[in-house]
Amino acid sequence: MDFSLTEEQQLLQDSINQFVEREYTFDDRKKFLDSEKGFNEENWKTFGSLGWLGMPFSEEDGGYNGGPVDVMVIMENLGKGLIVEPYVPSILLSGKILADLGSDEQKTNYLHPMISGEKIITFAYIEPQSRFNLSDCLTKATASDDGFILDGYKALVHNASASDTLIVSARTSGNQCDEKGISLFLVDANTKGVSLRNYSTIDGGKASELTLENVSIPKNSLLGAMDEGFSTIDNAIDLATLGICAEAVGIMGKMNEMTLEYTKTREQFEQKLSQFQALQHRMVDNFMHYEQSKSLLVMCAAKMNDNTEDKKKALASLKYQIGLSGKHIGEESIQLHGGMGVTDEMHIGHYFKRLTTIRTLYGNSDYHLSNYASL
Amino acid sequence: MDFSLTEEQQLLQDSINQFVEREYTFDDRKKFLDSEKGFNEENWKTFGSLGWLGMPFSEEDGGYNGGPVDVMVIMENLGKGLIVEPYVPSILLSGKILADLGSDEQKTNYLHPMISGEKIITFAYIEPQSRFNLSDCLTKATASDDGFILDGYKALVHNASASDTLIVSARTSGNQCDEKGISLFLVDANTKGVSLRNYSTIDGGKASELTLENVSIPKNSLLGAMDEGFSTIDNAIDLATLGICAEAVGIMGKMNEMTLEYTKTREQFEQKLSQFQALQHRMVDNFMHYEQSKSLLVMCAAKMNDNTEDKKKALASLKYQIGLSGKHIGEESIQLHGGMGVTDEMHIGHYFKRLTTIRTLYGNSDYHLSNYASL
Amino acid sequence: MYNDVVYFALNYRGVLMNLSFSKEDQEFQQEVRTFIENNYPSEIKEKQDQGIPLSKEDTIKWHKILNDKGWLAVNWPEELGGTGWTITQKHIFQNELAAANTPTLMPFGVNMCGPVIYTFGSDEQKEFHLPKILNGDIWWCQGYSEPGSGSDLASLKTKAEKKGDVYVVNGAKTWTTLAQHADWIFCLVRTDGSGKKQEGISFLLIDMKTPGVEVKPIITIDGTHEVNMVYFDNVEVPVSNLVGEEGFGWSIAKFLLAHERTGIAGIPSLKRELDRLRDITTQIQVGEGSLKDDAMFMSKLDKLEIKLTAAEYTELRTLAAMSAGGHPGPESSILKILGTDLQQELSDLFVEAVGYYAHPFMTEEDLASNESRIGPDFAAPVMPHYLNYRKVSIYGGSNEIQRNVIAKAVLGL
Amino acid sequence: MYNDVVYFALNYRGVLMNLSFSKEDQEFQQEVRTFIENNYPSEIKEKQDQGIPLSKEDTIKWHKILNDKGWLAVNWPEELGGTGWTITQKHIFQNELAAANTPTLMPFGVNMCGPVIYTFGSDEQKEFHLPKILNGDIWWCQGYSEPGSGSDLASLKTKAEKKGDVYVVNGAKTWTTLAQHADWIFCLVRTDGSGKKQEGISFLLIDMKTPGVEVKPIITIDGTHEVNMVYFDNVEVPVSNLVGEEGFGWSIAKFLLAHERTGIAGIPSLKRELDRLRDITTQIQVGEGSLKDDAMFMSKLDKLEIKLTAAEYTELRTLAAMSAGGHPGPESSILKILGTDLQQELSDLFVEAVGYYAHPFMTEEDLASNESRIGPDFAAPVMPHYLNYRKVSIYGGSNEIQRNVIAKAVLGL
Repeated sequence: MDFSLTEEQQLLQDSINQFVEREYTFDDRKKFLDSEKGFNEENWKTFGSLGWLGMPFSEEDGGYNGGPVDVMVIMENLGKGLIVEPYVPSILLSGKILADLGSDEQKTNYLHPMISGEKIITFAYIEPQSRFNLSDCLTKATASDDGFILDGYKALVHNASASDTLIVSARTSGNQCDEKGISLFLVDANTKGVSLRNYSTIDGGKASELTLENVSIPKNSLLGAMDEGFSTIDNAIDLATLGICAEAVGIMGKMNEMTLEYTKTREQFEQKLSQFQALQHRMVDNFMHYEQSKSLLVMCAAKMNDNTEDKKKALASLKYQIGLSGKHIGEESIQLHGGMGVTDEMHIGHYFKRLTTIRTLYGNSDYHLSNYASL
Repeated sequence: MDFSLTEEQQLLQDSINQFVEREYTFDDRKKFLDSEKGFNEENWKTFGSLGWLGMPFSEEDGGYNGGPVDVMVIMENLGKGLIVEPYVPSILLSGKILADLGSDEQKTNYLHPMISGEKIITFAYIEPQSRFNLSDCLTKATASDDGFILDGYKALVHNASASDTLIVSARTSGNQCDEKGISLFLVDANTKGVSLRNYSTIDGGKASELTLENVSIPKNSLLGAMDEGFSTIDNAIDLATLGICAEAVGIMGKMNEMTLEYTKTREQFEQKLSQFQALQHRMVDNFMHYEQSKSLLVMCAAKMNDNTEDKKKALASLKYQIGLSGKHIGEESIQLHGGMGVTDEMHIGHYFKRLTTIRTLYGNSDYHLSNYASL
Repeated sequence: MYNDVVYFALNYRGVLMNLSFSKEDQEFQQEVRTFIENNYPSEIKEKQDQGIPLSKEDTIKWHKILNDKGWLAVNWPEELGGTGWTITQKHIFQNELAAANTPTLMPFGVNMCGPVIYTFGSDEQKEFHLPKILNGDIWWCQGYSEPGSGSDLASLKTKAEKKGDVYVVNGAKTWTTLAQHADWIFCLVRTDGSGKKQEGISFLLIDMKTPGVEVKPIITIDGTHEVNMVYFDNVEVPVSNLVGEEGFGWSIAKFLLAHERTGIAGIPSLKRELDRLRDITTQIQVGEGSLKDDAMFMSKLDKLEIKLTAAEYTELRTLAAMSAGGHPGPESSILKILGTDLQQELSDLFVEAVGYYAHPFMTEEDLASNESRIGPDFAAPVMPHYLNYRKVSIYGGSNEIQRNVIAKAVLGL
Repeated sequence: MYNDVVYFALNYRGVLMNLSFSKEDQEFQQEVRTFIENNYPSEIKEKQDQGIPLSKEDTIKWHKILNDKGWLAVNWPEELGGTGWTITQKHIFQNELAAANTPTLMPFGVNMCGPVIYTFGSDEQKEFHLPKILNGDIWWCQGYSEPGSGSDLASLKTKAEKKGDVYVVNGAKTWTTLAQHADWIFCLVRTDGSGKKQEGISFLLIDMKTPGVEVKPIITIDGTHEVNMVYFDNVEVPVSNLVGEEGFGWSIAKFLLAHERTGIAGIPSLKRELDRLRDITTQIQVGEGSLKDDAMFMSKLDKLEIKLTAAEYTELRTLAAMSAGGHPGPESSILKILGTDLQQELSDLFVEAVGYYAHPFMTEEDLASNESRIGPDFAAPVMPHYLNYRKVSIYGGSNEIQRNVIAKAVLGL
């Protein structure tokens, strides 16, 4: 058993922290959010040049051979800065799918420019009725003479408006909830019949509802084998789940830190808030929630390459805990900030909103507890 | 809507409180527990002469026409004194069954002497496999020439060793868990083939495992109609549930009171425990648990004569809450007493143990939450 | 000793004997229903049912409808426009309004400033203000909290110096709900800086149009402008706008806080919203079935419903005690805690229910617009509500303060 | 700043990279298993598996078996009889012992008094005591708490007055676990009543056979005699039994409390017991099926298991930090809280699982007797265990005290 970061991981962590401190003040962030794309393209290119975008990919794919621990290091530290750049949808989801299934040509055209920061690609798979079930897919792909015709509707496609290309899951055979029969396609965002309804999300991100109406795409849009997309989707969501859990741990640590600072400053009844024992004990509980989450994160990162059952069990434990601790730390931090906690001006509320969306993303606590029970 | 006790109920409450204060010190109670029967027969006769035993029965049956509110008043106040006399098994269970189903002759022979305090009758219905399911009954009654033959096993028969007579539920038709096919019989405790294994229970009570081996009983032992015992059992358990919930509310109020007193006395770090804010807030939570329980108790007592669904829903709410608050107040009271809380010498632990058994009796919180969901 | 305190406070001389409505009560219930059916404007109802924020005009319209009927100032003395209803009638009335999802009226005039004025005010104040409050001609807001004094209300610093026949007011108030729409503000101000901090506080009525009053919005995490900073820069307020004596403000504040705590639980609305959530669970598809088949989720809903029932009967017991001659004392703090806990937990269950469709950021303008919403209609207001409702455990005396109050005044700690 | 503290304390310079056991570790695991298989006396195993209380002789027998193998004082320095194992080996060893349900050894000698003596003791004390501790010749008990000083340990009053070459000890200790079986007691005593209360405390070793020492049982709510009062009436203790300097007792106490906190979590046993409960759910009939079909119950078990996993990895992270040169600091308080919470919650789930068969009152004698038990064998020890385990959140520094420690020393409050 070894609990230490490699020297490289330590450097990676330091460089992200430096970036967050120097380039990502709250005012900067607000500007990025208010821009059309909802994030800063310069940052994204910086991420590419620093190697963060290529981290999870093999050297053959143009990456840096990073493992789950590296993904954890990146996401936990991006989380502390409440970074809105699309690392999860583009790198952890679409990137992972491209690396798994892409042909040489597809990798050259899509994965490589994504890793260098030139191309943003998002993954459209949620549907209004699917909730957290990855095999629930009604969007249809029908074979045509020279390719496929896509028809359907996808919900909450993150950063779609800033994406050059979308990866879309569609049913090519089977029934609504069958795992078998789902295929994955590369769809240029400008294709006729692709329409987006864009909106902001509560955590400062951008997302879109995607309508696909008689969208004609060429044969070489297919990623991997027909009907066999499910396990790749499942694996990509697993990696993204690890990623957002690490992000949540970064956020929770930061929220605890901000709450401690606030209570050490704010006075009521001629005492610092931090001197009230009832509040002290609640901050200890927040601290314990953080430590439990961190412990399961560390375990899960180490088990991502284990057998499927161990990995799935670790992920279910982790995401369940993040949902639980995210609610606890999130709500308590706001409460301990008092009235100031609910103002848009204070940072704490923005961390809270991101943490709150993470509770739902890729399945809430109940969903993962059920997963755990079924393993 | 009327929230007040009648003058009679007020007097009833006062008289029980006086009895508890004067006749039921902790030393007295210990003596009663250590006696063979496990309670004090003089007390029981006093209860009879004061009219407490006859309270829930109609005047025709020799009772005082009391309703659920009177049962509540009696049990809540007996609870404060941690009274071990068998009010629930004998009066609320067996008495209720006899009043519902007994023939004139049976009432004369059993109910009347029970009400006057001369006879103790207990009800044997739990079986090792039945858990909280009242229709799960394997004990069999077979018709014989001059009556019935009973064979089977009953668990946790409260105060059986002190009972002259047992009411026994037995299957006369149908399958293990059918509601239809359960009949009720009066069985003299001295009948051949009736054997008891007696033991103490954790809350200071007495109970027995009852084995029925080829027990021959006369025709007139049958209570009510053949195969139709279930709804009577169900109603009796409902009344007893209200009773033990009221008892629990009495206990919880008393535990909160004792905990407040203790923390106002005990000093640590040159301060009374009661001055530590973290402990204060926890005692407030205990107080709120008590108030919520009391509110549901009051509601339930008022709804006991409503239609079945309303009554069942009220009971399920109440018993769920008692399980929840019983655990909370019970465990917190011990914790707030520190080391002293776990000593046999302090009263608090004895209240805790009774409260802990009530959490299970007639179904725990999960069971009643499921009931609630099914209504 | 504890026994005495608690029994005095909460046993209410007795036990609920009869929860059924009398024939008269049933007739009254029917009367209220019929009135709402005939008088609740359909355009307001539609907005309410779709979670579209109401305008000030909408709210005032409903206010006037109730006032015209004489059903506005339910708790006021009959001679001043109150209803003289029994607690059962009040209970029925509140439940019917909530079940019909009628607008929540601003409490600042009718429920807060009104009772202060008729209890402590001068004849002049009564004559001028009470009719205007009833008629909705003056909208009130509340000037209590200050940037430096949150839970520690008595530490407030806004100063009112008497100069001739005016007080000159300087300072700032915060968290002032809907100050941007208000005509008048009732304020706690410091008229004396010496002595115990509670003793130098006075209660002052201030016209928001007075020169030197400035309102600045505070945007909250749900993106709305509901609360404000209110600044006072040499604002001259006639001495006749003082309520009660100088230095009597803290007693009025305590009187008001206790009043506020009972209503704040919001039990009738909670019942409506919980029923609505049950209904929504049947509309949310999950696999072959709906969210209603998810035992884990439904079990949380059931637990909440039981907790709500317990809170409802705790409120009824409190009201019964009040009607028996008491007035809401420290034990009403328990209702504030229970009610706001329930409101927050329920708002979280709504978020959980709608899943990903809680994520689109719906501003007040989005909700009010004619454009179709992202996702199902019921999903859109859910997250703003969850975020906005973080406030309920903070305002009106934070739940920590309520626990302190119970510890001290009820448990004698 | 908080960042620094927390990261110093809990990030442990890094992140778990590899949880798989090396080949050497796997061989070690096999070695431990084989050893247990071959050396765990079957009569003790049987008692353990049936929840029959062990006698002192049983415990000492297993103690000696481990010591003969050199596996008793796992954490001691190698030259004094320790094992020199890596944290992975220690982890494996503790898990294998727990999985095999071997007896819990008393911590007072090997884990507590031993480390104090080899860290702070004189050569004479080391020579005399360490071999006897290892060999199980002397059973120790702990004299810390007093009737007036529970959580506030430093307020202790038992006085030791130096008179020539003895200390004359007067006072009383309470909650002394198994004092009735102990040969010696290590005590915190007051040698100086002036100055700060922590400063006048000394650490004294006392032979229980010394005239004036009297042990009186305290019966706990589970009906057992596990703890005692120990009275000292003019007990003469040789000055050579003082550990360290006079007034150094408080430092030793803190050293010990931190040590105690890590072991107290009892993670390996929790894992075994949770597995056992899962197994029991299949044996408890409910209707046509078993308790295993009760989703509500099983869900509580799953939640507890996840919490246990989180505690396990928190402990591993702490141990890794220790092996990297630290020693257990205030952050080990978190393990005490998590571990005891889990122990109590699990004991409650056992009670819930067995339903009515938790109600018979099983004394130690009942459990040890040959008579058949009331209800299923696994049900009998469940309630005594639940009741007895109320203590774990109280002893070893109550969980409230642990929260104070974390607040102060880790969060800087």
